[in-house]
Amino acid sequence: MSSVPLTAYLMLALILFCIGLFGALTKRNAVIVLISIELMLNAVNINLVAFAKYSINPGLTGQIFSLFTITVAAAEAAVGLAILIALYRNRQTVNVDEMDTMKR
Amino acid sequence: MMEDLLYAQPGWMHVAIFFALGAALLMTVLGFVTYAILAERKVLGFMQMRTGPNRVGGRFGLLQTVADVFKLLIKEDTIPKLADRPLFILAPVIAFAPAFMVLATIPFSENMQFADLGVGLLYYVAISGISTIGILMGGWASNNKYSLLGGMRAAAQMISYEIPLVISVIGVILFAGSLNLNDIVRGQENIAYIFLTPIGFFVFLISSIAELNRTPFDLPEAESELVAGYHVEYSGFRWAFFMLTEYVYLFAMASLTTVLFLGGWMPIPFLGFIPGMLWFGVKFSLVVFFMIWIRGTLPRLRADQLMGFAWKVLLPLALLNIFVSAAVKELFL
Amino acid sequence: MDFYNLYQNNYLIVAVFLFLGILLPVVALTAGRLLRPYKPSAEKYTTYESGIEPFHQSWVQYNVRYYLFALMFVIFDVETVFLYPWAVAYEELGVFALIEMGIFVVLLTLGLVYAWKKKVLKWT
Amino acid sequence: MNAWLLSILIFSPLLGVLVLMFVPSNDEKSIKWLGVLGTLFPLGIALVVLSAFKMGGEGLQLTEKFSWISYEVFQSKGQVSYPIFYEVGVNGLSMVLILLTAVVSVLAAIASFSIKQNWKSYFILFFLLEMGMLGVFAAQNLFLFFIFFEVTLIPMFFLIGRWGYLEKEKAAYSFLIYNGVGSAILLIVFVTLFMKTGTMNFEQLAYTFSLPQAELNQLFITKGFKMGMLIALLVAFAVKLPVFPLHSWMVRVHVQAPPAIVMIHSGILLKIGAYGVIVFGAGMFPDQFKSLAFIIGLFGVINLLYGAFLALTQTDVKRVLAYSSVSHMGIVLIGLAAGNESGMMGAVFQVVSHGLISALLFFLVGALYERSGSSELSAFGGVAKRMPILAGVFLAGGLASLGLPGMSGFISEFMAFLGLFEKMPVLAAVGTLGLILTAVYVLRAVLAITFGAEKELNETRDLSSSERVPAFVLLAAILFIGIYPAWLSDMLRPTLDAILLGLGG
Amino acid sequence: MDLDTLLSFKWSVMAPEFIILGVATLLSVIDLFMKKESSRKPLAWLAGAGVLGALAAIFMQLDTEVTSILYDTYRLDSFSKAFKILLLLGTLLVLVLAASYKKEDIEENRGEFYYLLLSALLGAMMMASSADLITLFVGLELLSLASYIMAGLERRNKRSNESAFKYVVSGGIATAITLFGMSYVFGLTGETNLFLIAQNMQDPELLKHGFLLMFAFLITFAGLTFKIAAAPLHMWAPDVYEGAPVPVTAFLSVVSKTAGFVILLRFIIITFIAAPGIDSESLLLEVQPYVMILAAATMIIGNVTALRQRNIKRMFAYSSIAQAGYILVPFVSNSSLLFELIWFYLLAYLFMNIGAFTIIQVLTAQEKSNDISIFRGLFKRSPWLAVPMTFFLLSLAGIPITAGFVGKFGIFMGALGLEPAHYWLAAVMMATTLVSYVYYFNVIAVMFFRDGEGAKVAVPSGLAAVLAFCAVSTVILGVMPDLALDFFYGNFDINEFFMNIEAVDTHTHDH
Repeated sequence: MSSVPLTAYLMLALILFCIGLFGALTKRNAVIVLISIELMLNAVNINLVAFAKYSINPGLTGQIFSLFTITVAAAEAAVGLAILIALYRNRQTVNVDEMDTMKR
Repeated sequence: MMEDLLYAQPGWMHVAIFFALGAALLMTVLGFVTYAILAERKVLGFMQMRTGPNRVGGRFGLLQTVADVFKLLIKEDTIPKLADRPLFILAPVIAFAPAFMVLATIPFSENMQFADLGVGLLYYVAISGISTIGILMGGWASNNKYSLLGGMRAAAQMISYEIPLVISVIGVILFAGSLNLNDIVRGQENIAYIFLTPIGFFVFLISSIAELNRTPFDLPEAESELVAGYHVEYSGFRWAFFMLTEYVYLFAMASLTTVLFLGGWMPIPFLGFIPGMLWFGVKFSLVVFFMIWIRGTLPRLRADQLMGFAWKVLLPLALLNIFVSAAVKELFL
Repeated sequence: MDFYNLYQNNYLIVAVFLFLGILLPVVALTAGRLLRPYKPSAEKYTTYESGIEPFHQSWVQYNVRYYLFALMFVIFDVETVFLYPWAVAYEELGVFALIEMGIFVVLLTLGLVYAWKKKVLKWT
Repeated sequence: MNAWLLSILIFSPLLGVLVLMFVPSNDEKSIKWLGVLGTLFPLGIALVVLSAFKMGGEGLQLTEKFSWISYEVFQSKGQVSYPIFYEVGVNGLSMVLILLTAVVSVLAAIASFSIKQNWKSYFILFFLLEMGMLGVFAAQNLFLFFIFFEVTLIPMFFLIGRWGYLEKEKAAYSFLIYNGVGSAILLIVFVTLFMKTGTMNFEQLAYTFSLPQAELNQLFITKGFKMGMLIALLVAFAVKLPVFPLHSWMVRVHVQAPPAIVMIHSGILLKIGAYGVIVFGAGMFPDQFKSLAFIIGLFGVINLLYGAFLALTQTDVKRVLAYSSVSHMGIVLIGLAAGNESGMMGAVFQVVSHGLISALLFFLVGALYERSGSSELSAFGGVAKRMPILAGVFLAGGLASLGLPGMSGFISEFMAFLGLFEKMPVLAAVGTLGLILTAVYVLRAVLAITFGAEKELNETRDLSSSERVPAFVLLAAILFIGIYPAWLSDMLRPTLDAILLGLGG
Repeated sequence: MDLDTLLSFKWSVMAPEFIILGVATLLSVIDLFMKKESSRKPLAWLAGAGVLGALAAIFMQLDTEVTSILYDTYRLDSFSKAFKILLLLGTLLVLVLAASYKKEDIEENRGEFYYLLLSALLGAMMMASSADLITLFVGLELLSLASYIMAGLERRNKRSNESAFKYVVSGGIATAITLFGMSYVFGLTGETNLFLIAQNMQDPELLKHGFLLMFAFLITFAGLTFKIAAAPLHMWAPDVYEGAPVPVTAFLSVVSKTAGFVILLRFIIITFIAAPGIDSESLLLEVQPYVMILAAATMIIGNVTALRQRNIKRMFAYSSIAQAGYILVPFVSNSSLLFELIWFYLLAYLFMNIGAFTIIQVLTAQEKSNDISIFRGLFKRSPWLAVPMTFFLLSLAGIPITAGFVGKFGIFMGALGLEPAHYWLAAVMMATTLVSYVYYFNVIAVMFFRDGEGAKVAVPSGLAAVLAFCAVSTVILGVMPDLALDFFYGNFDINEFFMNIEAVDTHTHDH
């Protein structure tokens, strides 16, 4: 049980990020899309914290950065949900495909 | 003996030891729950001028709860066919596991603590939040109007009261300058934080009761309105685990209150010769008794009052408390 | 290095507790399966609805106010991300930090007032 | 006074705009007269400029120079400022073209009486157009030149698109896009030159490029670079001129635009192309220009023959004239390709005379169209009987355009070919075929209209007094140049000599 | 960090931000306690006053030398001043648009509109003068979040909701991508302060990680292209522009875009200027081709797709994508003219685009449609709208005697000035400009050549003022660009942009 190498964290973050991106781009359900975005942001947090501890020149600011990221992510999720609720009240749907009142 | 174990290179041996110790704690907790339930019924009984359980196990009904447990054990358990089966089965587990996990970081005495986490308090808050999901899940999975409503209410109530709960302890953190529960206790060597942040304590106590879904905040399982709230459909041992969760949380919350505000194992001045374990036990039982007392005394709130209270009274108070505490720290310490 | 071990051990304990917390229900329920009777009948498996026949789905659209409370919770709970570290580090930071936190909390309260006025906090 | 003379001249049309602003847009009569007056005013100033212009004087005259824009660029050598000045001035060549512009504008304004609607906005645009043209010829600075060049573009777009015939918008768009391409290339070239040399002034540029190659290399100006620039410039102006593969827009415009505008267009705007080739091409990159001479000449001959052939096959008078313009522009190229005195002279003469002739012919065709509502050759015949004056002038114009001795057309073609025969006789020999063809198609068209069996026309009134003015003035000018070319050549010689010096011809 | 360090900072340099923050807070409170039915006009005036005040504050700061407070997280240099002026000016004009934007379902939260606008502005200003990844990012998000809400301000309008949601999703993705890139930048340098990052970039250790750096650059750049609506993250623009209320669209297309370029310049240039590439030459030079391709792609996509649009707002969305492409050209060709070129073009773009949107707002409000046909015969109906619109369109198309031309001219100077000159990029830009002629002149043709039914268009006085201001400025800047350029050269020394005044040793991790 010795220390975990940096690359492992980075890989994890990268995978999370890609999953999130994939979900955000392909999923139909708006809520899932928002969640996928949160996933991407959390991947960023993992990166930041991992770097802050293990990078070639570590620095504490990374963790602070991640704190800000967390809060902003929350705010973004809140706004997104609020808008989604407004949309749902008008359209009775959370399906992204049905959001096509404007021509492509 | 524990020390060098903790400082040694972790291995499977450790896992075994920890497992044994954990199991031991689990047993104690179960024991506590059994007698907490009995105690509650007794106390309520006396408060309502009646002698509570008095048949099973002597005239004090010492085995009453044990009997109940066995009854539950041999009950047939049904899962409605409309229910979402996997979630239905998962829900009690998700509700219970965190309830037990939070105990890992509670210092019961100078050297009676399992995981001395640097961020103990944060850990407690974070983990305890998970149970909400379990309850919501249970309510939703039953696919029953009452349970759904109960689940939603429970979730709404728990998240609403989590805010003041979380913010009210900031006073304590200010004084202790640490999130580590041990440090917090040591910080109360001279004076318990209850005296330094009375507002914080007040807010914390009320929110904790609400978090535990106990009267007067037991709307989620208000028999008269919702039959039994989120666990209408649960029967037998699955139901038992929801109950168990609540009482384990009672245990945990009482211990946390003791640690944060009542100075944990710290003795009252001039009585240092009494072991810390005992002090902890005394303070702990006081808190538990208080909670039972409240249940015996206060009527249930209305839903709107409940929410309003959390957001309009407790939250501002908690925020105010931050600065009061800071001022106190600046002026007196 | 010792502290590193301590660190790891502590979280090892947490893991063990998690394991126990899951183990107990599993054991208990499996044990229960041996003891408890099993006499299925259609009625037993209908949803409980105070005796009357259950009518249509209960997975209905939640009242929107639950969402609003959820949003409120998200915002205010996340603010503690700043409050806790501040409280811990208050010793070093001193008065300046107090003033900063004052501004921060004032804005937070402003948000609360906003929600209050907009009747978000109103149940029913 | 002289200090500001040119600027006054350039912006004098704006006075007309200003006045028109306050005229109610439904007051047709006064608007039209104001329109003519508004063009007479610049003409007057142009004459003043002419009087102030010293005949045969060397180099630029009446120059003005004000600081305008300056960019501060940090470079390895430190801070270098890239200034852009407002610089105007006239030499013989531009003087001639300015006069041409002023005159043709007046006549076009008179010809605009046939406009049926929205006279006000029409004349406002007309004035802006004139301002642009005057500016183009007076500018001594790439930036200024380009701005005025574009300023001619926009009013033309509106004039064609709003007051033209059936397919006006199509014509307007093709005009816009083709010229857009041209000006796009111009802009890139200009900016590149600017960034390389740090100046935009014509003379300084010419001087810079005349420096020995060694010094130029420090400025990253290689022979290849020069050649590339020259070719780009030639292409850009070839669109305007237009040269064979890029001419379709011009035909469309000539057919669709209102006659007055076509007078302006074929009379002056096309000449901007020639002007550009002379000033930028021959003026700035003489060596490269010489090495390209044969290709230019080749294109000239192709233009000449191609235009002539197509003109021969057209059934619509306008198209005939349009293609004749194409072939006449070929002669300009031929003259330039010759690159010797007579060739240059011929080219410029061709520019002027074609300006006058095509203006005249298009004006007359416009008049005919007004009477018959058609411009098909088949619709006309025996016009001479009913409208002798019109027919006479038309015949004269036709003869001028096929280069009858004693008229301006003859001089230019003669000199151009004289020049070319000296340099590349074979090409010239081929080219002469074009002249014969020209005679054929011009006579075919003109005779078919004037003589022959009489056709029915809606109205058969002869040229009205207001129509006679432009017709006679133009004809007079054509004859004047034809009989007394020395006047023009004296004015041009110093400028052309300077250029020829560069070309070493 | 105790009281005296706190007092040691020159807080006066933050005056503009404080003003905006104060006004925004004040507005939110007032709006909260105002009666629902009472008019919100005073709020608009207050907001306007706030913006003007901030502008005045900046003009007072013009001659203060470069200062930095809060450990270089906030710095006041020529760059920030120059671009803050643009941001404030743009917001001021948009504010007028917003004040006279009539729509029943916006009335109930008209007040919110104003302070959201100001908060967005605040975020943009923070970006303009912050030299730390964290503050940059927070500013960016403040701007974004406010814009998201503004886009969805018409709560009962499906299109508005939808555009807002699409904006949130694409914005969230963009944010995540940017942050992911930033996290790598931080990881490789261990700093969030831009100048310290730039220092650590020289660290020979990094030569081994050239590839990671390249990755970080590309991904961050891609993320940042969202705000300026350039390829690859431009797809949101058409829908959002179409659905959002017109003033918001104007805001997004001008102020938000400007802010996008601000962060692009700040972050990319300072951070990567000293960064080693994969084979140890400068990273910026190494990535230049890719960025060029992006710029070219942006220009092509924007202009070509705009051809097909019948909806005027969509058309302008694509046109603004194209404009972003143009402005990327000087950024790519990193000539020394970089800053003034971008600044000038953005200034010109501010005037012409807001002017155009003013007219669009008036027409769409009257005709209840977004189709280009609302311009039919505008010249006949109300020439005083048609003529300015013509100027704006000509300026957008880059025809002389308009500001747009001078801007484009400058951009060409930037692209062709260096050795070796970027001929093909210039050619692409020129070609796409020609393409743009078609759709810009199409609108002009509709205004002048078609004769449309429909009444004379009534213009509210406020909008008329904005219109006049924009039109005049467009022409003035076209005829006498030196007014702007001299102002720039006279007051701003762009070297300050690179000047790291915060001594490095004082910046340690102890705070």
